[in-house]
Amino acid sequence: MDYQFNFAPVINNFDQLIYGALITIQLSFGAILIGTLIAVPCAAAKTAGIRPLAWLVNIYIEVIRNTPFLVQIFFIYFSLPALGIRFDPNTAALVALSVNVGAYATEIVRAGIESINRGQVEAGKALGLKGYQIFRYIIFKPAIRTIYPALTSQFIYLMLTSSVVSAISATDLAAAGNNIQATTFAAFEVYLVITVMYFILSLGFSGLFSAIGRSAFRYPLAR
Amino acid sequence: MFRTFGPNEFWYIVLAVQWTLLLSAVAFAGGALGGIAIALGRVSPVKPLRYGALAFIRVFQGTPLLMQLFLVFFGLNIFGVGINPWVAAAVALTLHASAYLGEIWRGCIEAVPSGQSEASWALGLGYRDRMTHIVLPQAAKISVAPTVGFLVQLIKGTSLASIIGFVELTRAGQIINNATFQPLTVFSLVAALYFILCWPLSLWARHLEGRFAVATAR
Amino acid sequence: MTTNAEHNAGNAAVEMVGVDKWYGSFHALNSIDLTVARGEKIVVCGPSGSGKSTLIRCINQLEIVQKGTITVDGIELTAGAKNVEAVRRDVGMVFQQFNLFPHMTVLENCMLAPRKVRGVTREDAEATARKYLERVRIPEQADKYPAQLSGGQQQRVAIARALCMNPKIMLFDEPTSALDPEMVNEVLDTMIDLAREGMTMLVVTHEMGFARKVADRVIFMDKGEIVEVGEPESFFSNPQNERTKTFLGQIAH
Amino acid sequence: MTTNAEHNAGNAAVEMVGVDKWYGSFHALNSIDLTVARGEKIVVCGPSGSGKSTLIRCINQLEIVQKGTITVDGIELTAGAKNVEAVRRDVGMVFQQFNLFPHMTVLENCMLAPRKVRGVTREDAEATARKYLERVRIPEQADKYPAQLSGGQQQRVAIARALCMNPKIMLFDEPTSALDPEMVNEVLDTMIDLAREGMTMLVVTHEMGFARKVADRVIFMDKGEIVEVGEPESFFSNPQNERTKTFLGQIAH
Amino acid sequence: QTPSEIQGRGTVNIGLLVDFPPFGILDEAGNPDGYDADVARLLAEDMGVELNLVPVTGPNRIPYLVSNQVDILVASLGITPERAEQVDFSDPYAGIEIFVFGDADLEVTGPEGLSGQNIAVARASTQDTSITEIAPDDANIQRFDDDASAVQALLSGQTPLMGASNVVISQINTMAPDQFDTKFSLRQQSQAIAVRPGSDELLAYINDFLGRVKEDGSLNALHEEWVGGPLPEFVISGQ
Ligand SMILES: Nc1ncnc2c1ncn2[C@@H]1O[C@H](COP(=O)(O)OP(=O)(O)OP(=O)(O)O)[C@@H](O)[C@H]1O
Ligand SMILES: Nc1ncnc2c1ncn2[C@@H]1O[C@H](COP(=O)(O)OP(=O)(O)OP(=O)(O)O)[C@@H](O)[C@H]1O
Ligand SMILES: [Mg+2]
Ligand SMILES: [Mg+2]
Repeated sequence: MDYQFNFAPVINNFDQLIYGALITIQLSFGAILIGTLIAVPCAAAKTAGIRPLAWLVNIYIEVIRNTPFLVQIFFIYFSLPALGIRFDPNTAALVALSVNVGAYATEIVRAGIESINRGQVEAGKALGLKGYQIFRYIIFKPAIRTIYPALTSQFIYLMLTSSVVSAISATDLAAAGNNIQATTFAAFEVYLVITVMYFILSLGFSGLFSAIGRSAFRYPLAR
Repeated sequence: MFRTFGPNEFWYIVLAVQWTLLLSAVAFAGGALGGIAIALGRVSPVKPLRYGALAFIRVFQGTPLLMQLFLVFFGLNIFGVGINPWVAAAVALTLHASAYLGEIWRGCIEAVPSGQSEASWALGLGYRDRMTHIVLPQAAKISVAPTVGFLVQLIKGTSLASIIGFVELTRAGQIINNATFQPLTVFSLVAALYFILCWPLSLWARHLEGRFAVATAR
Repeated sequence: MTTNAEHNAGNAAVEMVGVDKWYGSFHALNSIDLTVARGEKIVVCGPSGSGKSTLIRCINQLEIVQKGTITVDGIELTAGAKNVEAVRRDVGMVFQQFNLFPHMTVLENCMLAPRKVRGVTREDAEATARKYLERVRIPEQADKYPAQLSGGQQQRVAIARALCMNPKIMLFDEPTSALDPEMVNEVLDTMIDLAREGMTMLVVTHEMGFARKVADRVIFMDKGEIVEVGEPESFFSNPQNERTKTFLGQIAH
Repeated sequence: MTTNAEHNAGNAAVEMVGVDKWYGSFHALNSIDLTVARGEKIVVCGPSGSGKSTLIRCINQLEIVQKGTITVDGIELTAGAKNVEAVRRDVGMVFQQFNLFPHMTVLENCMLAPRKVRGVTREDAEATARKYLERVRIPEQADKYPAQLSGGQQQRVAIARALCMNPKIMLFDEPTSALDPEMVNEVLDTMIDLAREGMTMLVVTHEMGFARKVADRVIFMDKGEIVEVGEPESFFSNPQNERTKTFLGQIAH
Repeated sequence: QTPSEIQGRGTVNIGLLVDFPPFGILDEAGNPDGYDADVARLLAEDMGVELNLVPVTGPNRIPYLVSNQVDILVASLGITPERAEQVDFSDPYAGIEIFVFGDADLEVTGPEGLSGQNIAVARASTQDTSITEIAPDDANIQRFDDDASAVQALLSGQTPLMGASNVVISQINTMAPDQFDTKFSLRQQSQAIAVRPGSDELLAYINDFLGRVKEDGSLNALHEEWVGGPLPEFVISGQ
């Protein structure tokens, strides 16, 4: 092994990496937010068994979950303009990530809703609450709590997946790394540092999510 | 040099499925070997093994597969193996699959009731016999559904090998797209091919899950 | 004490006429006729699977019947969704498994429905909730979560929660059978208090002591039918029906 | 019949001296002294959580004790891993939940340990297995899987499986309490047969009929201590300790 | 690395692009083809060895070379000082001129015209470096993994402008006539064959080879065939 490690290019361009990491964080949180906004009504529609809607939701979920994200993002960035739908790279990345995580989160949230004891719904009905009130006030929070760990690991997985968006010239952390690598040729060093940065991001995300979980779900569980 | 999208282009993309499948198969085979080692490490009575396996899982589940591919791709060079997308993709996907399968299978091993291990101890069976004859056969049964589910994730993961230049389904699509400039057709076809590969597996996994739920409910 | 014949539909709290209910091909309720007068207390007993829960769950439409009419407080239930909501507001229900909302404090459990269904202000809802928590003798638990309470306390919260909607009728489905023995009495006492205040009550229970003490009538069900109805005195001492006899023999041990 | 004083370590099957066991800060066994003679049958009873299971699980080191010494068949257990394996080979154990291996037939269940641990040939292992399946009176079930057997049959397979290792001592942890009532006796009969043949047995059970019939001594445990030891006659008719009296009162109903 | 070493082995491994028409493409059977491939064939023939063509990509072609995966790159590698630190360049064997190119109705005549515009380029290509040098701060340079993705971005309307070579431009013009036009020239770029640093003998051999094929017109014939014109003057004269 006569390889000379050279981290100077990485250190000299570290501001680019920081900028890229910030974009990665923005993309991830944006997608988490939008994805959740997609997932909750889709999951509700699926569990409520509203026929045509549940069908559409199923098609959405199956298509997204059975095709690679890379192909989805190519499709959105390169193919949709042919249909008159045009996003800039970072927006396209956000759209693709949101649509992607939305599909996975729908299935997770659905499982959460289904885990809620029927008695809870009946108690709500017996008190005269309407369907959406039962969902909003009775089912929602406990359902999210049961699936919170699964949901947050999906979110972290999403953040890691976002490294692919540099393929459509989005300017995330991986893109910053690709740019530095392409001009300095210190490929291994660059990717090593980026990988460590992603690892720190995933630790940060999981710390943040568990802190949010602790403060949002303070109520004790039955013994 | 520009071509129109014709039967040749169509078949070029369709035939690239074989490389996706081959890469998935290699990664799955490697991941199965690595995964069993990681899973056994995670439930091992030896502390350093437990922590080592845990660290492996944390690292490979905490960093992007794409970066793992790049690192292996450019890192092989440092160890004098040279850069080769085939080797890099196979190694990176194997490591990736080992981490995920290891974690899945650990769960399955732990799902075997502890009474089974106690009975083996009480009969005087050693670690090896207990694992090979009692615990693993039962864990294997539980693991089929989540393993098939992971296979879908792995097949999709092979698409990232296109970024380091490995010509599989996604890369074939890009190449044809670059020659024909018909992205809607090309990427619809690529997506459809992945869907055809993955969807039956997804359905099968869900079917197995359902059957297992029924079996354990009794 | 009143007998069945004396109740007329005009002032009836609940009236069921020719009610049939199937689950698929399983006949869960078989031409049920039942009239409950205002202020009347009814205890329903019978073997497991005989349709007791189904019977009282039909009254607030947690189960939908296929035949017959159910009228609650003058409102014909089977006539439309609007009526169902109106009736549910006026009928309180207490479940065997309490079904408290685990993510809300006791106070929030009690305030939710009055605020969202009746549109009561936060202050009024809280005042009502505290009043009823006082009534079921656990005012000091208001800020705890259900998981922090004993089974008996949880069931009393469930009663208070139902009372906060000022229901005209209370339904109880085996309210004490999920409780540890030492907690059964505290819940029964709360129910006896409620009975004394004149609430119309339908109670599925096998607590025969309670039945003797408060029931105006005891109903015995078997295989989806009302097999025997009587005042507690005669019902226990001198059951007419063979199945009732066997059943009372079993639970008397 | 023998009394505690008569047992000396030399021919003892099990000897526990000053054994203490903690789970974290919870004191599960509190300075236990117990000597079991060869061929002796001991019944252990006591309230839930009193440490009965822990006691017998210490004997084949399914639980590791923090203080005291345990000697089984002359082998000091606490002295090293080699000894633990030696002892486990000689101590058979039957669990409340059977713990048969669901993916093996009855015969395979019985043959596994002799082949893997003792290195017996397939033929010999099969012959032994069939012999013991005969002894527990289910030779015809040899090729079925556990899930195809009734609870009582499963438990008898568990006994046969343990016997196939030719153990010198058999431990039973509530062997009949997971069984439907009609199957309890078939298992107890098997155990009585075994007792008659002179096997050393420690049995956790609340089947007092069994205790009267076969026990040389009955041990009563509470809160991790051995509270009372006696021959069954005097133990049941004239318990000395207050806690024993209350307990016997409860289970006698 | 020396020519005799390669000749002793009997095979030469030459890296080339397959996604850079018309220099490097895949033919209908999926084998490497194009100007670079033909030059490589010519070279191998000249050396009297078997040719093993190794497809590489824009970002990884230099790592391929320096890690001994290939002996020689005939991979449309433009000569730049940064690259010259990594590899040794031969005399030019091809050349392109790169332009800012884009929507016909867009008025751009110089670097200031890039202000506020999106420009697609292949990451770390010569277009990338030259546009990055001259573009005003508020120009938005979108970097893709390869030239084809950048062309794709232009054609799909994702960017109104791109940095492109004359070769790519002539192809886009046949695809979509009159839709786009050339805005201004960025630089002339000579492409050279590359070897590992220190392979002086091999380099000398290649330069000698290039001199001969330029002289006898066979290189020019290939250029006519693939690119559709004679070798540019700056390539023939370039050293
Ligand atoms: N959702 C349902 N689908 C099918 N059958 C049902 C359903 N709910 C109840 N049943 C059946 O209807 C019958 C009556 O049920 P119900 O719950 O009213 O009995 P019960 O008298 O309350 O019994 P228990 O004392 O066990 O609560 C039972 O045989 C039950 O199996
Ligand atoms: N692994 C463990 N960790 C912590 N505490 C334990 C553990 N196993 C048992 N205990 C505690 O030790 C005490 C004795 O347990 P043990 O199982 O010996 O009781 P037991 O007499 O067999 O009761 P039962 O009749 O319910 O089987 C109990 O209070 C139990 O909670
Ligand atoms: Mg019921
Ligand atoms: Mg026990």
